[in-house]
Amino acid sequence: MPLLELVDVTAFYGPVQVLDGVSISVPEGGAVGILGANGAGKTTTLRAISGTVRAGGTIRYRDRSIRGLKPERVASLGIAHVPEGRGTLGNLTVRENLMVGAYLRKDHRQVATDVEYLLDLFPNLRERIRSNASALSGGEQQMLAVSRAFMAKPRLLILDEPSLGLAPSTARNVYDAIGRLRRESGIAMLVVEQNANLAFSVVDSVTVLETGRSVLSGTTAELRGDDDIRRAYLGG
Amino acid sequence: MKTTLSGRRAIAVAASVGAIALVLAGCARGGGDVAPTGEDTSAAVEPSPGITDTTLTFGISTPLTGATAGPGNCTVDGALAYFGTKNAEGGITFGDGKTRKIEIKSYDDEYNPEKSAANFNQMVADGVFAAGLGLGTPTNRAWREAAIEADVPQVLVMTGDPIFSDRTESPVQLGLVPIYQQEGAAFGEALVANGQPHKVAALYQNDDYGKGYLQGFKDAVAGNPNIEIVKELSYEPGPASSTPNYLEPQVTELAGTGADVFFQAVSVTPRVVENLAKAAAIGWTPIWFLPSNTASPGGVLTPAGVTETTYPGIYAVGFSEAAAAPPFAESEAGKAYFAAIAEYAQGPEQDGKAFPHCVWSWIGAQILEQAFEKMTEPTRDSFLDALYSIKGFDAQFAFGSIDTTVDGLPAIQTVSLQKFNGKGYTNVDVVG
Amino acid sequence: MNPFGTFIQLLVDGLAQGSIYGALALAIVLVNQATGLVNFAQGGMAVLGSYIGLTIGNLLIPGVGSTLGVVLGIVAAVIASLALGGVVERFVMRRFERAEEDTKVVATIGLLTLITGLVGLIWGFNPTPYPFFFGGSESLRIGDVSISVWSIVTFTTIVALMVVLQILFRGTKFGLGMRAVADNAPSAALAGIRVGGLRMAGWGLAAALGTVAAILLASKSQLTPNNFDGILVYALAAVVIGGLDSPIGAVVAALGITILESLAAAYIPWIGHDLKVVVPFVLVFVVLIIRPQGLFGRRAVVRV
Amino acid sequence: MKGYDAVVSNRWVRLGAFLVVLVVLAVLPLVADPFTNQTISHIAVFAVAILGLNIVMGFTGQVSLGHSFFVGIGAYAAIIPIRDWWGGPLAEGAIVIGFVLSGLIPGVLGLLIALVTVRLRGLALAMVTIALPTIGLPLAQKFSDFTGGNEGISIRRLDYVGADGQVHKGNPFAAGPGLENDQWQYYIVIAIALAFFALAYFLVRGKYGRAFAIVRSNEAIASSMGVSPYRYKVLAFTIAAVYGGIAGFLLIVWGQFTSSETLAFHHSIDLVIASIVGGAGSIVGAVLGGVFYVTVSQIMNGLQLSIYTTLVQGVVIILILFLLPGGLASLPRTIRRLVRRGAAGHSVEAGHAADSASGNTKTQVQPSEERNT
Repeated sequence: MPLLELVDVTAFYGPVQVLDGVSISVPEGGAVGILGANGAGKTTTLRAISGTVRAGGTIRYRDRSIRGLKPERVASLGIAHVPEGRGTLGNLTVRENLMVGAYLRKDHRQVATDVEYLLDLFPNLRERIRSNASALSGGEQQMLAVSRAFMAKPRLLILDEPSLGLAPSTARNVYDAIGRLRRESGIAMLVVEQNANLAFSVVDSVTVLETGRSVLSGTTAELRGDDDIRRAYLGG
Repeated sequence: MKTTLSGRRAIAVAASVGAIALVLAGCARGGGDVAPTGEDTSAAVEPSPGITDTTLTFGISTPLTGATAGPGNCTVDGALAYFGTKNAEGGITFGDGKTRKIEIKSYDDEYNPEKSAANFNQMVADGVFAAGLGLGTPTNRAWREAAIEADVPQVLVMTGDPIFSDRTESPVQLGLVPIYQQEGAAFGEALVANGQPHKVAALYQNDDYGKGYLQGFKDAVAGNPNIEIVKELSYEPGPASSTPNYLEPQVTELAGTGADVFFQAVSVTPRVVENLAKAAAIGWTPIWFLPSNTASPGGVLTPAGVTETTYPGIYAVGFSEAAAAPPFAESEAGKAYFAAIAEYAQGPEQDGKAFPHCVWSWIGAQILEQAFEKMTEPTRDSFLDALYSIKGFDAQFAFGSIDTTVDGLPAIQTVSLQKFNGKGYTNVDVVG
Repeated sequence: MNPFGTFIQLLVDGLAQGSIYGALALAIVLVNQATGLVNFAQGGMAVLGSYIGLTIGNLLIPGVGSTLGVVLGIVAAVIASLALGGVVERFVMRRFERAEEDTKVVATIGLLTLITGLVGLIWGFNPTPYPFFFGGSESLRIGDVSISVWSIVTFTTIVALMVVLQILFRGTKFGLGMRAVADNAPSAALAGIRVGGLRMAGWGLAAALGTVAAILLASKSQLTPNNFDGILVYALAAVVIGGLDSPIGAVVAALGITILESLAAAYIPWIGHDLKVVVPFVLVFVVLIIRPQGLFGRRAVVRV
Repeated sequence: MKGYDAVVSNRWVRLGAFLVVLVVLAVLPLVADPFTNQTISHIAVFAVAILGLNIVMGFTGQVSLGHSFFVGIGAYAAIIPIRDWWGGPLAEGAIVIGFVLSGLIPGVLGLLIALVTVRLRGLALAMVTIALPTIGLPLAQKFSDFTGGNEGISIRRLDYVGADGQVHKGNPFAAGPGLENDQWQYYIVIAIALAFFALAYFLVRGKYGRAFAIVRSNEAIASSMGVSPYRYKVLAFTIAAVYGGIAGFLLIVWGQFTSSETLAFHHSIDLVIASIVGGAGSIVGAVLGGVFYVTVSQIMNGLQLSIYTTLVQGVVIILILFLLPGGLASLPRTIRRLVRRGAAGHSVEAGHAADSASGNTKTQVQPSEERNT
């Protein structure tokens, strides 16, 4: 029984169909990457899961349908979505952003522990704890976004291109931290990424989207061997 | 119709439309009102618009919505109540022997002169016989000259602006309420009459209303060494047009002068309530002067928590009885008035006493009735002649008798100085 | 009264009247924090709320006596306003969530027009005394200066409400959620915050706050449908000067412009009382040009 | 449907229709009763004012709540020279001076205000514009010797020396040969209004219109395309002020009266409401807004229900925002879209049903989520 299962998911923006049969499965504790060109429907897939875009088809999470639920309801079920462009709250401080992440939690003591854990993981954030999020650098904002999502203590973390707009070394740092988070917490992850090399450092399996349709999926090991994939996404 | 018209044809169509319209134009305008030129002159005079053998239509353009809607609705409701009663009794017998019912048409101008000008156009189109009773200086001014051009009577308007009672300037107009200067002067004269020295502080609305009051007062006390005006402060309407938010700083500042007389020409009821409470609270207890439209015992003095002893004297210049004073409600006429208001007032929630304008409108309606009874022909000229020749008419609730024969004065011209007695007002001659 | 006494009296009076502007400014800040827009109908809603309180109070007073009747009237007005604010947000403003700034502004102007029309029709235009514990005339004297009971109660109430709001915003989960929603609603929703509910709550609280101010004002100067027309304009000026996201800023600015206005009128002859209204609005110009986020605002850019 | 579209979009048909409208407008006052003429002139006065508002609000998206300030200033600029000079040696020249000043003074004021304020966004600009009438009204009252204060200035019966050497009273806008006052005023108002509508039409169709639209939809993109948002917003604000001022002149032609009341803030609100009801993003919308502004009061008066006017206006504006976000001007487009949707019959996928309800008065800017999928 997978944690999250998408079968033949469809979605429209106005009359334009952007998803046309996406099927993905994320096992409990597993990590799945979504690869694809611009406009392939990667972001929309994530939005369909978190309820920010209405979709057709089947979206099941822990054996119940979550299609059509409101975003806040989806979040309360344990799915944390780091949206494209990070979605940090610019006028709130770093600490306040983290507390927003923990909005639904009642275990206050554990929340404080988790904050400390994240600040250890991202020492930059500790330095800027009182700053407004809008004052952070791009990399710091991404770290904050990931941390905020983690603060929700999710079962499934959805990440939308964490490397977007970051310098390669920063992107690498972010992915290292994401990898460590996964190892230490065992959270399941669904990661959209353009840079497959980065994605492969975290995920166990990958689905490739083309024009709103799942065209290929397999484990990282399988796909690393696939010439087409290598040519298209892994730079040769 | 998939094919497109050629350009030439489009223009041709347009041109022919134009031609047809022009032909129509030739016969339409001016064709309707062909004067009966060849007729023999002994035939009955052509009635003016708005009057038939059974009805007469009277228009009122006044603020019915917006910040001045309270008194504005009153200007309609008083007349509706009066004529409603008269119509129910069968109508009014005119000077030409015919009995007519009076139909009141009201037009909302929101205290906006541009709307009142448009309302006048509409009233002409609706064929009102005469118009008036409406409240406001700029709104009545906006169509004063149009009324002169169109020869439509604009009568018994509720503004103390003297221009409406100047027969040369305003040949088809007449004011209803005393001009502001008269009221101010009445207080000034009574103050001089007591022979004591007085220091006067003044607060006035910086428009024709406040300045008129103050001017009248100044003229009356001019040259009298006993009376010294120690400070004058004014105020402008607040951001919401005619309603300033509060005037307490002015009261405080004037209190600092130690004046023993406070001449206050403020037309906004809640502000007068606040000021009366404020002066007492800061220990300034001068003799007060209040203008007639914000002196209601029930509407202003009681809410301000003022009693007979709070101040050495609260004086108002009145020209009509106050509906909020107990004797009014106990009198036969007062009961009839309240019953008629309850029966015929159209606007929202009307008690007939929160604003004096309801009573004023009732008085105006009586004056109109006098004119109707005197007019011998169903024409505006005859109506104006009749209206300008009322003398010695004692209208209900008005002080003194109505005299419309004097150029320069409005229909109601008797103003009396009154002193607050804890419940209502008593007429007095001298301040102090 | 000596000149110094007059000066102090002007200050004291300014604080009381400024509190009323400040309360409405607070309500505007609250709505802005909850939904990121400026509610031009805030004053109209306040007047509507206090009319409801008046009606209920007057109905109850014959049965339960005036003290209890007044209290119940106020409670009823506050509850009704909470509901009114929530309903307006849910069924009117929600539709314009994704609309542009000017559409939102116009929607609230439409609301104002609608409410003003409704209040005039239902309750009429007669200034109506509000049943309350005291009027505008009871006062204490301290030396030359008289402080009315009304001033003390109004000022204290508004300052207390300001402190409560500031704590609510900066120190509670509810406030954190509200600020997150105002900042970035989609993102807040992804964190599990119930955006719609918080917005309704924000509108409801703001409406209740405005109603408290309207009742206080009505207890002094009676209730009329247009009571808050002029006050709204001052409250907006205060919000701009103080900063759209700062409860303290809004109240301080409201008190400041009121006092500044009276002092300018009294002591600068060429301004006088005729032109004192110009003072706060020239200040609006100056502040916007020098510090667009307002004196106490935290944002880099003022947004509606 | 196609045939209809083809006919409507044909140049010659459009020209023909325009000519018919022109001819009707030209002939109508000769046929119609005075009240109709006065009403049409009144509508035209406010259509020009609303058009100015549409240029600043509808076309560049800046909220202006102080438009009555420019109308009021324009009215003063028009009426004061006529009051002071019309009966003297300047004669009709006073009217020309009044006309020029009514555009010039508000325009210069608008430009100065815009230069310092259009950088501000959203509420900030709205607040500055609220300040204009709030400051302007007391100033006009303060200098009542010049402005007539709240009693106002009327020029319907000005003194002039006639051919007989006697002093007469005359209406400066009634000097037409063989025409009644209402007709003469109608022609002046309509001619000027048409000229300014034509000006606006060519303005928004040309490069300025495109620039306005780009600035409105995304300032960053505008900058990157070399279109300075600042310059175009200043321009739009200034043009709006000029249109407001010209409407002030037309108000004088129509009514020969103004007072400090014309400046009042709540008249700005009336104009904004009329603009939205007509359709803020459209030139035709300005005419419809003028029709709304003038005829709602008239109809309510006619029905003797004017105490409900405020309520009706409130209901109308909320309904328009809900059902017809583009204002009355968008009614044909909306109907056509509904018809087409019905004809196509394809089921509308959930997700964008909400879009049409989201109350967007503008040309639909693509929601951000459509960009990167």
